[in-house]
Amino acid sequence: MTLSVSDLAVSFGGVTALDGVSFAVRPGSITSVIGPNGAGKTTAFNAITGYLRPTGGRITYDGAALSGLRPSAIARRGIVRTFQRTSIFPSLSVADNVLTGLHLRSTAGFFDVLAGRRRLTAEESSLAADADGIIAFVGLGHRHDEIASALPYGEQRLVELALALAARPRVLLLDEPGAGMTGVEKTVVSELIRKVREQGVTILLVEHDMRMVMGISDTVIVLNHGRVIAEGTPGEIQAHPDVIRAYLGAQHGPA
Amino acid sequence: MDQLLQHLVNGLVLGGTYALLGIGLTLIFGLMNVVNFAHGEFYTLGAYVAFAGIALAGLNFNLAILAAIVVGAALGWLCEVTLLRPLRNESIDTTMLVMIGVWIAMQNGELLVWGGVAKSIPHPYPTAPLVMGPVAIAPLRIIVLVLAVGLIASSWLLIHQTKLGRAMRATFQDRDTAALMGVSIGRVHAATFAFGSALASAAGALLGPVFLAYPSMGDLASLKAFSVVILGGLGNLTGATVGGLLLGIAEELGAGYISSGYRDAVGFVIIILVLLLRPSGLFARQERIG
Amino acid sequence: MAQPEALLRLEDLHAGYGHVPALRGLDLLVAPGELVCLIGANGAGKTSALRAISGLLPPSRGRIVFADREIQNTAPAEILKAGIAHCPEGRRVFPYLTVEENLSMGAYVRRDRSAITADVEQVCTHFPILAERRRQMAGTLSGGEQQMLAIARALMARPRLILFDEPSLGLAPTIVESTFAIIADIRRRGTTVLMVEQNAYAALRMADRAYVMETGRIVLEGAARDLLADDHVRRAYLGA
Amino acid sequence: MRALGRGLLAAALVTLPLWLADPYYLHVAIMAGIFGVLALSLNLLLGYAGQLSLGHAAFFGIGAYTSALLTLKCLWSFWPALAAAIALAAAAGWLIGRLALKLRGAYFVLVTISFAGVISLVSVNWIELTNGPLGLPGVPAPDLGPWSLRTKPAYYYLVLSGVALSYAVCRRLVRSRIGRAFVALRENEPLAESIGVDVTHYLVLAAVVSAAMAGLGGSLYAHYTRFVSPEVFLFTYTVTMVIMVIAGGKGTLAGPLVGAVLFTVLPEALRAAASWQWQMLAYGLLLVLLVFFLPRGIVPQIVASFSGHPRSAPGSRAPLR
Repeated sequence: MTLSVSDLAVSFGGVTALDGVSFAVRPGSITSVIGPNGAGKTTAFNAITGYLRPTGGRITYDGAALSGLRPSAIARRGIVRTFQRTSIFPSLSVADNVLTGLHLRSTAGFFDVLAGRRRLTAEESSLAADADGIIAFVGLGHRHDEIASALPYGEQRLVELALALAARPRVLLLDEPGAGMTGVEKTVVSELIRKVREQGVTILLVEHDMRMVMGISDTVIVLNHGRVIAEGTPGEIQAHPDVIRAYLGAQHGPA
Repeated sequence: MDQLLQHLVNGLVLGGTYALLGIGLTLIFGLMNVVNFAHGEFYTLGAYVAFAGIALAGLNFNLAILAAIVVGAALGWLCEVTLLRPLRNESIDTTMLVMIGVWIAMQNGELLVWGGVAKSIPHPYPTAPLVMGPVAIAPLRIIVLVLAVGLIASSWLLIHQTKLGRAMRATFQDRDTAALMGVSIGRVHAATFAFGSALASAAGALLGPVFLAYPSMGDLASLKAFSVVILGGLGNLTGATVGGLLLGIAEELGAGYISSGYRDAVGFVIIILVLLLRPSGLFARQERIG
Repeated sequence: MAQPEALLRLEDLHAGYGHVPALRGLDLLVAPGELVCLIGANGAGKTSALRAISGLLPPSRGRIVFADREIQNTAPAEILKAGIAHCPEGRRVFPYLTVEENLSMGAYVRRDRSAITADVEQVCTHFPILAERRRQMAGTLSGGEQQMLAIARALMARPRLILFDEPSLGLAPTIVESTFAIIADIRRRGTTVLMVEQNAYAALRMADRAYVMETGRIVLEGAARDLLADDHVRRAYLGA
Repeated sequence: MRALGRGLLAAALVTLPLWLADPYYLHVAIMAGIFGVLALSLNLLLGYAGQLSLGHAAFFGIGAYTSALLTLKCLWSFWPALAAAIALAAAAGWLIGRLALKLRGAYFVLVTISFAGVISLVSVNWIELTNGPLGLPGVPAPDLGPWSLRTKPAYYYLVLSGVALSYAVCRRLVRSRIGRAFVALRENEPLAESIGVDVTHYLVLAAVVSAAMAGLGGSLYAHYTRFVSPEVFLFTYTVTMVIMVIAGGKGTLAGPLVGAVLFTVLPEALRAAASWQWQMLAYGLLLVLLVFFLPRGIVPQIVASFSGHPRSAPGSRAPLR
């Protein structure tokens, strides 16, 4: 049940975005990928989830290759992501957003639907119950029927998280879940991430807010210029000279 | 072989005007991201302005073409300012629907003003074809080709040698940074739409006397313009020029050697094939970075 | 309460992208002739601050005062004419314009044709590499050359204040050094500089004063020399 | 209250030939019904899956020609010809769906227009089969067992059944996970993929069902007017469908039907007052005005003004991609 990336390379028109990146995400852990702007974090996410085709390397989950699969097929294997920019179905209500997110938990095909089978009704009501459960889990019960795009920003990000959870992830990739949030909201999100992990979901996180990263991660992977420059516990990473150099520049040397 | 040369020459005349249509549309589509279904209506407009100028107002041929250009530019500018500017932040489908509305309204407006009967546009050139070896060509067609080439060259100069053209190219390549340089995006858009419409109008005024002017002539013109843009790639002037000439020649050859009934199918087939096989156009290069 | 020594002053500035707040009450001051740097972790709002100053991101609240004039509701072209040039993140040269055309885009708002021509020549003597590549498409230049061009293009507006956004981003270390040298030189010649930079230590070494930003506001400010020694900076970046 | 309204509406529709016996009014009702089927069909693709097809007249025409040719040349009876018309239109929809999969927005629109253009040129030029521009006269009226559906009231009921069937199909699809997948693609395609929605499957499905329904409309049209010519491919038909859907409210179930009735009855009512050109001119201006002033359409507007706040029924400007 390990998500592992080996020797992953991505380049766009001659510009190398990832250059031989390898890491493994321990099942049940919260692992964060950090690095300065342009280090290749989101590129790695896009490659893992099938949104872009790597130029080299292997991505496997539970031993099976993910490379070459389409995003929907990767989601079907339990690897679900969120996006850096808020990504919701804007004109649907919160409930309909989550109901849509439950796509993989339902089975009705075209002819079932046309025939209006009884089984369908049962499935629909169980989906509605699932949706309510997820909405309550992320704490949006009071927003159940509101249009998602009309919610405040912080709550939109919770809708996004609910959508991802609805797809029943085994590995959840979160791309900057705390971006643009206030301190309080970040605490709420961190708490939610911990609760998701407690349910056995492995978490891979890209995040800029170091307090959040250091607070919840088991392992931190640092990317710089498309390579892994360090991997370790939060404490190790904070003291790692290469990491400090990547973030702050050389402390001493010619001005 | 003789036939082939004749087809090539006819194709070139047709292609010159297609290139004008294509250049206009490729700028509008590429720079403003507006799918301008009314483009062909500016072509029709040009033909009728030429008709009105020559047959009714007694203008001379060149002045009538100039009038078509001026009217096309003015109406294009008006269209941008009143209809497209308020919708600049809307999706591409919204502006597309509006332009479909403009198309229908303009076409039926023309039908109301001019009636459904095709008008023949008088011109001062002799009708007897010039025979050069195996090729016979009407003097009017030579004039049309010369004027089309002249207009293509002036568009090229405008885009590459003037401050406005530089601002247009910069906006196309990176709208945000162009704004940062102080370019007024609104003004560039209005100028682009006016310019593109003027070229379409010119094409209509040029080709109108060769064939006839009738209200639905713009439908096919729009289609050809889109084929040219798709052949040449968005915002690509050279692509539009070469694409226009290629389309003109391909149509002549198709009509000559396959069946004249399928002449207009060439454009459709080009659109389908190019979009499916090479969506960025045959002459595409990556114009936009980031 | 006018503070006469300020060339640029931001007061309680709020701005965002749709529902996403980026600036949450930013206060900042740049005095004439200063080199001020704005540092902070990714996503802290540094780029948004520069975009608000140059008119690309209209603020929802607060004031921006430049040379005693409020400019928070002014179009980018007017701000540029007033004397603020912005050298954007990632260089953003126009790839299919020649080097020379890029330079003249920098002077787009100016009307003094002959002076512009003279300035192009002057920039070319100042950056010989650009003179060599004058007729080349900017997209064919190397990263370092593009950075020179972006800086030169900003200078073409003859600004009183230049905003630099991450000038070192994605450049090789030797190029980074020469870029910083050029920026220092620009300041020496009398142009005020406000710089956003992720390479915090390098930025602090060359700046007079610095601000540390976090989630859309300033959390720390002071003389660059003091901040260099302050552990707060490291904490802002690494959350330690 | 709602149930009562629905019951009344159903009763009115079923008894319509009794109290609206004038054949001219029935003719208008039949045309409204045929356009209702077409508008429902376009709405599935445009309103729910978010893909604007401007080649919908092609599916309509394919249905009309298939049905006409099979009954005229192969002497099939109406019902199998109808089934074949639906099947062939669906196959064309599959082709377009597959072909255009990589293309979105403007490019999808252009491919659909071109497809309709090619089909239309074939209908003009393949004279041995289609009789060219002269068209195919004498398409037989349908029979139902021993009864001929030649009369207007009988044909009205046939068309009404067609509308009811199409509406039921749309309604079931839209309220299922399939409809939710369509909407997900319209609203945010990358996000839809991330939650496991297979883009290929659902876009092709939307195109096939939509085309099949347009084929049904074409067959109903052919056997009603008893004449098919290349005019069925006219862009005007497509534009009329688009206006009906946009005006009625795209992405709603009732919207296309409201639009279809409105834009069949209105031109008929105006026929005395204005020539066809004026009507078309008005159509064009109306489309522009709709985009500016009623971007969500009539039905969502009414719903919103009754419930006081916008419902989850989509159709604001932004979601259409």
